[in-house]
Amino acid sequence: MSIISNEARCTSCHAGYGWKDATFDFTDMTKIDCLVCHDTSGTYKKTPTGAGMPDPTVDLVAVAKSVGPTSRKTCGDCHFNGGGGEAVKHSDLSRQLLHPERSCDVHMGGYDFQCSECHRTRNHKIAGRSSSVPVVEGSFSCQNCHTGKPHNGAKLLDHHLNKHCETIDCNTCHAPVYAKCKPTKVFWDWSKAGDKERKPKKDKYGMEDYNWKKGEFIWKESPKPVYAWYGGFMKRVLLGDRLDLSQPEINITEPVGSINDPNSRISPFKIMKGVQPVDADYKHLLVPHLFPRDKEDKTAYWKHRDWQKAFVDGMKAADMKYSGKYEWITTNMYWGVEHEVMPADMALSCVQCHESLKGERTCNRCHQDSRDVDFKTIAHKGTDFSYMASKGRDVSHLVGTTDYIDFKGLGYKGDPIIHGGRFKKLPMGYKAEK
Amino acid sequence: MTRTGPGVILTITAALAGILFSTPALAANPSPAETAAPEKVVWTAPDQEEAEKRAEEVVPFVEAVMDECRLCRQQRLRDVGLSVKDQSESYFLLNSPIIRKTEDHYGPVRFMHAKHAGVTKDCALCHHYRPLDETASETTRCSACHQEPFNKDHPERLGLKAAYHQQCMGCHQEMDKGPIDCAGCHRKNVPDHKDLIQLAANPEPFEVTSECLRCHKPAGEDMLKSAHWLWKGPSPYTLHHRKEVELGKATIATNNF
Amino acid sequence: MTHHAAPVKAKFWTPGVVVLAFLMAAGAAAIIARFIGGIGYVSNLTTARPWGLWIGVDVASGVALAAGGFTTAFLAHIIGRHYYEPVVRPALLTAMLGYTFVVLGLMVDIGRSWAIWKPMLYWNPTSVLFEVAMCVMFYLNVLYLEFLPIVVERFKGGVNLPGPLAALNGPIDGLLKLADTILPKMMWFFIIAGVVLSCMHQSSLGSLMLIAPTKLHPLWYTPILPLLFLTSAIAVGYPMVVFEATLATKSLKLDSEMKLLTPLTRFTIFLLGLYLALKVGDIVVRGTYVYLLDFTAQTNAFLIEMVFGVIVPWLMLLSPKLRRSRQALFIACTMIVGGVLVNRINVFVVGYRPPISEANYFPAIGEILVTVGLIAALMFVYRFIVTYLPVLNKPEQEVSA
Amino acid sequence: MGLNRRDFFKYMAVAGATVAGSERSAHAWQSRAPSDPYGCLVDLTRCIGCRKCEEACNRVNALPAPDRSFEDLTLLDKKRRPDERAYTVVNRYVSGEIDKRDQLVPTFVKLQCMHCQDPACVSACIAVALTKKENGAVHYDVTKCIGCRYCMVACPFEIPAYEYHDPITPRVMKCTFCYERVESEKKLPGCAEICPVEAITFGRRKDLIKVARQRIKKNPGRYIDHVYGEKEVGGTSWMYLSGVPFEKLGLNALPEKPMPQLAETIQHSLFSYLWSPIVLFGMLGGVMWASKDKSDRAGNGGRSGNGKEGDYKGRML
Repeated sequence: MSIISNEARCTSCHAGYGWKDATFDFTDMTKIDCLVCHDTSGTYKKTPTGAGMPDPTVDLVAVAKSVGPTSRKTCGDCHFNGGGGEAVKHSDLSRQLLHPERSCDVHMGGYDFQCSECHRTRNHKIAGRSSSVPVVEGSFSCQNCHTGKPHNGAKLLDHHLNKHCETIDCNTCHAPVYAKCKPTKVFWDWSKAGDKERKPKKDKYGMEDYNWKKGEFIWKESPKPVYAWYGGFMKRVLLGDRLDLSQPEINITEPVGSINDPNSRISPFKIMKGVQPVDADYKHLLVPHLFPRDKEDKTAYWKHRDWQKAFVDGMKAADMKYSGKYEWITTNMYWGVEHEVMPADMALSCVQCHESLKGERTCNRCHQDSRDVDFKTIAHKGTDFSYMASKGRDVSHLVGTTDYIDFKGLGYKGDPIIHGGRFKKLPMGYKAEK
Repeated sequence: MTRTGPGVILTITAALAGILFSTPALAANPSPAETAAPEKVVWTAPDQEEAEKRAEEVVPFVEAVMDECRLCRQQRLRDVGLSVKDQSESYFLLNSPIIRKTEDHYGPVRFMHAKHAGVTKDCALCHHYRPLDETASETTRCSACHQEPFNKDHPERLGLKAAYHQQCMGCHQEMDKGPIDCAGCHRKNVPDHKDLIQLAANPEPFEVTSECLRCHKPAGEDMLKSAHWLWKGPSPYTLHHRKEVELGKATIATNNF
Repeated sequence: MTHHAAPVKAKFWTPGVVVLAFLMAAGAAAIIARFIGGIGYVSNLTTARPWGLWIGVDVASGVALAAGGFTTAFLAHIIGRHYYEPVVRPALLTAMLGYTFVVLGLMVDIGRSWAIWKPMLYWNPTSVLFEVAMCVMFYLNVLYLEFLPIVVERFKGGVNLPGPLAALNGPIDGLLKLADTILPKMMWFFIIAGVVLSCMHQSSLGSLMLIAPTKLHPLWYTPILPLLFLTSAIAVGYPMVVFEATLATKSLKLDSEMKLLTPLTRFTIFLLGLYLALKVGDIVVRGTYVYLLDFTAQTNAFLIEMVFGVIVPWLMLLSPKLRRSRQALFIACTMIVGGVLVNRINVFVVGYRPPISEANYFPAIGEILVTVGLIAALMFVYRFIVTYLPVLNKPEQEVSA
Repeated sequence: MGLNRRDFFKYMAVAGATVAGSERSAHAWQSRAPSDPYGCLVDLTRCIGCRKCEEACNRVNALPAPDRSFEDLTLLDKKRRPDERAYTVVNRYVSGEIDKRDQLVPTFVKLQCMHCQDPACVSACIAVALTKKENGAVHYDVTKCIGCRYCMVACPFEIPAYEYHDPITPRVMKCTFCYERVESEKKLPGCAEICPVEAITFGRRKDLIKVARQRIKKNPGRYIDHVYGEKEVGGTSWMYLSGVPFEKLGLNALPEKPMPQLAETIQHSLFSYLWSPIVLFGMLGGVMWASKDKSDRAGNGGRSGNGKEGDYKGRML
């Protein structure tokens, strides 16, 4: 929704002290919270509802004396918990990453990467793009370290894999499922909120499906991402944007890309589906006032459970028009799957996407004299879903898949191995031409 | 050309991300992780451990090297049939005690040896000299020749730290690729603040910040302009809003949760 | 010839003295500020310009303009021109006060005033400044000893301290009597020593800048800089006497003493001429005349120094008529005094231009206040001493032969 | 009347002594430079302008924290000088040369005390607070300093700075060549140790000159054929190699003659064994004696009063 009118709750993750309302002084350096990022003692924490103020039990002197570089812990304290809980919104960021398994995230796992080793920081401006928020203070991607041709063997397979890199994002193969270790919310229906009587039910992961403050949820663990063309740009719905309510679903964030755009690559996304309020007349998204400002608060939804009052107050705080009529719409957000990179040997194999390769025994279809190459091993070695399932991952339905990527849905005529790639026909295509 | 065997494939695949095989130990705990014991480190990368061990080693100093030109060197390597395929280690942690003895301001560098070899395709680019000793291996570690700086007997031999920096930065600059700033390769170590912090007991949070700012005022100034502080900033990758500098959660960005 | 020095019988707190007191107060305030906030607080001195007004005026010029003391002592006592004795006491007083205030100025200028004694312990014989300091220190003592008989003359047998201090009357009087018996026997030594010490440090003040060949403008940087300093100091001795005597006699309404001053300045024709010849010879031999028409601030300062400080007054002195005119003589001597003053400022401040930093320097108000305050204090003390001690010649109705 | 003849001769004698003295002992002047000092060779073609040397210098010398962080590289473009809070500074110069990516090629110049072989400051110091040590360092001993700042006047490199804002105990501040670290702790100077690219080579000065010559010879296109500091002001312990003419880098051309030579020569020839003051004293004594005789013979001139008093006055004033 929006932090406007709910500052005190939302800003408990702000790197500052006391952003209670719109009067916060953003030029006052003494309000910066240095400790939240630079604590190394692990004892620092903020009060969740305290507008960023530290928990009164924290020994600030001890924490100040312990300051050091940022870590997965300090970054994670906020970024693992966005949206009100662990892995709720960032599907691929959860406390699992404090001490991750190899299969969970190969960088942060045995190699012990800290966040800032990739998210290079200069002058407190942290590199990295997000598909969820528009702000970008510097780009960083796999290519920065691994280059655009990351498969650096001199073998033919590397050549093929490097060719793929022109069309496919690294994580398409290297993170075939997301939220591997911790279920993430994929659906959130605000319209159902308010029923204090309704008893939450636990799903198969043990997650609750209902909260009277927030509504109804669906959780998923190790789901397969949605694949979309992505050229680096996002389309976003911003507060005040007029929406086309005739659409059944509206994308609030959506990657921009196309099969015809050479810069676009097939990239994995989590889709966060929500049901949220919209102004029936003005057709823009509504800002509810949820979190009570104080004891006297008369409008907060989480106190009075009255949407109408919450919208009137929230929209006033946001300085936007509200007609007085609201309705609920279904919205989607695309969240890029950027982390939880699996080890190389667990990337998708050739046949998991290219079914036509399943029966091949050699490379003869394209290459001469390749009898000594065990094509089958090459083409089949990859993500072992049955093994993952045996370890408790919810992926048993993915075992044996050979159509992991829906080529037709992405604009191909079919498997590009047969029908040709984006800009070049492949030699073994039925309309073969070099 | 295509005589790839299964073993080779495995090696390559391993090299892809610089990882050797080990039994995949998948996360076994899909339930809420609040109960997971955080201290338990389940998996460590074997090549990381090896790299750490290698980083600690100090190899015997090579007194004399064969002084030959780049071309001669390349020719020699070609003659003995060495190429980037023959590398034995794909990943190094540059964290030599030779350097650490005098320098603890930066953390170790993760050096992707295989990656660099793959990109340059020329061992002689970095392994510019070989030991004069014929029995020594053709290529050797940087730290075999480059150890302490300002060696009296070898006044022109760079110390290890300078050798790394000149080699890495020089090449990165020349190739216009790769980082040439400090933080591009290693994280900065933060000195122990135990004796630096001067705070009375039970300070207000603002007082803590003022104490930080006593020395880090520029950092505070930087922070005031950062997205983590303003929750808004430039949006160069948002379609139709690329020129805007005010977008963010604090303004009109929205979401559905 | 007769001469009787006597305390001046005049009102002390004249308006001029009050003005002096005000200037002293301002200077004192600046000095207090310097000892609270540091030299940087009151001055414009920097890394590139470590020496400024204080060294240029308070010290270098102060020393040069106190040359009247040793030049008159030389004239009257060493070569026995007793005719000129009436100017010796005031010149001695000027020198004594001049050097005292040089040291006071130094105390303000050096950063660790309390450590000023350290060079006596840690000798650096290669240091020109060390030699200057030693000479100045000894010479200052010589000056005090030379002046002591005046005090003796005034108070011997009449020490009369007020109140409880009266107990000291006897011992002090005894000391004065002792001094009266011992000093005359040794005075010849101090007189010669004073001249020797003066020659040494007057020249060495010029050597100070020889260590900075890249910084001092070539118009001034010459190996004979010490000789130039010495000759100019000697040349300015008598004009300084004229200058000071004219001011004193005029303001205290005493006899003009032109009978002494006019012949005195005849020596100056030669001495200043010698300086002029050396100076001109120097720029000719070293070829530095090429800079003369650069019209930069530095070369202009050189031209002013030479034309108005040396050449014009020298030409004026050549005329016996002008020498006999009290006004013209005063003007010429003032120009010579000013010329030497400008020369010292030029060598230490204007001509000093560090080539790397290219830093400009102009004295800060605080520095000016200190300098003005010290000069005012010098005049004030002079005025005080001539009021109570027999320094100036007693006004006589009949003109002495 | 005219001038007394002896008077004239006296001046001539002094003048003559000065001139003759300086002529004669121009050869006699002896350098007191240490025979085998340490030095540093700064290779400006290697320097990357990271300011780590400034940071290390600040740390090992416990200097006050800078106003702006050492990571702020924008400061490089100000032409800074070492000051009382920084013994060394790095400046960036651009000659206008452009590299293949259309970037101006910078040259970074580290400035610090050059530790001259025959330092002007040491010669000038009034109280031996500054000394040239055998290991090459020009060492400052604050306990002897009186704060006259003659060293600052004398320094041809305009290096020594001064704590102008300390009212009572100001110090002259300049690079120490990490004297204690090098001499007692057998460590490297802080800047040389930290330099990530060995733009600073530490070693024996004579070895460094060889190294420098070798670098120039091996790579004549990279370097100007000049080792700045090898001969300047009689040689300095810190020396520079550059690819850009030194005058363009704020490293001015300086005479090869040691700075103190002229002043010391004059001082020594005039004052060694205090011969000239003694001679002058003797001459003046003679003149005085002669003139006293004369005035005695003249019967006390026109003076009144008895002989004793006249004598007294004559001698006195």
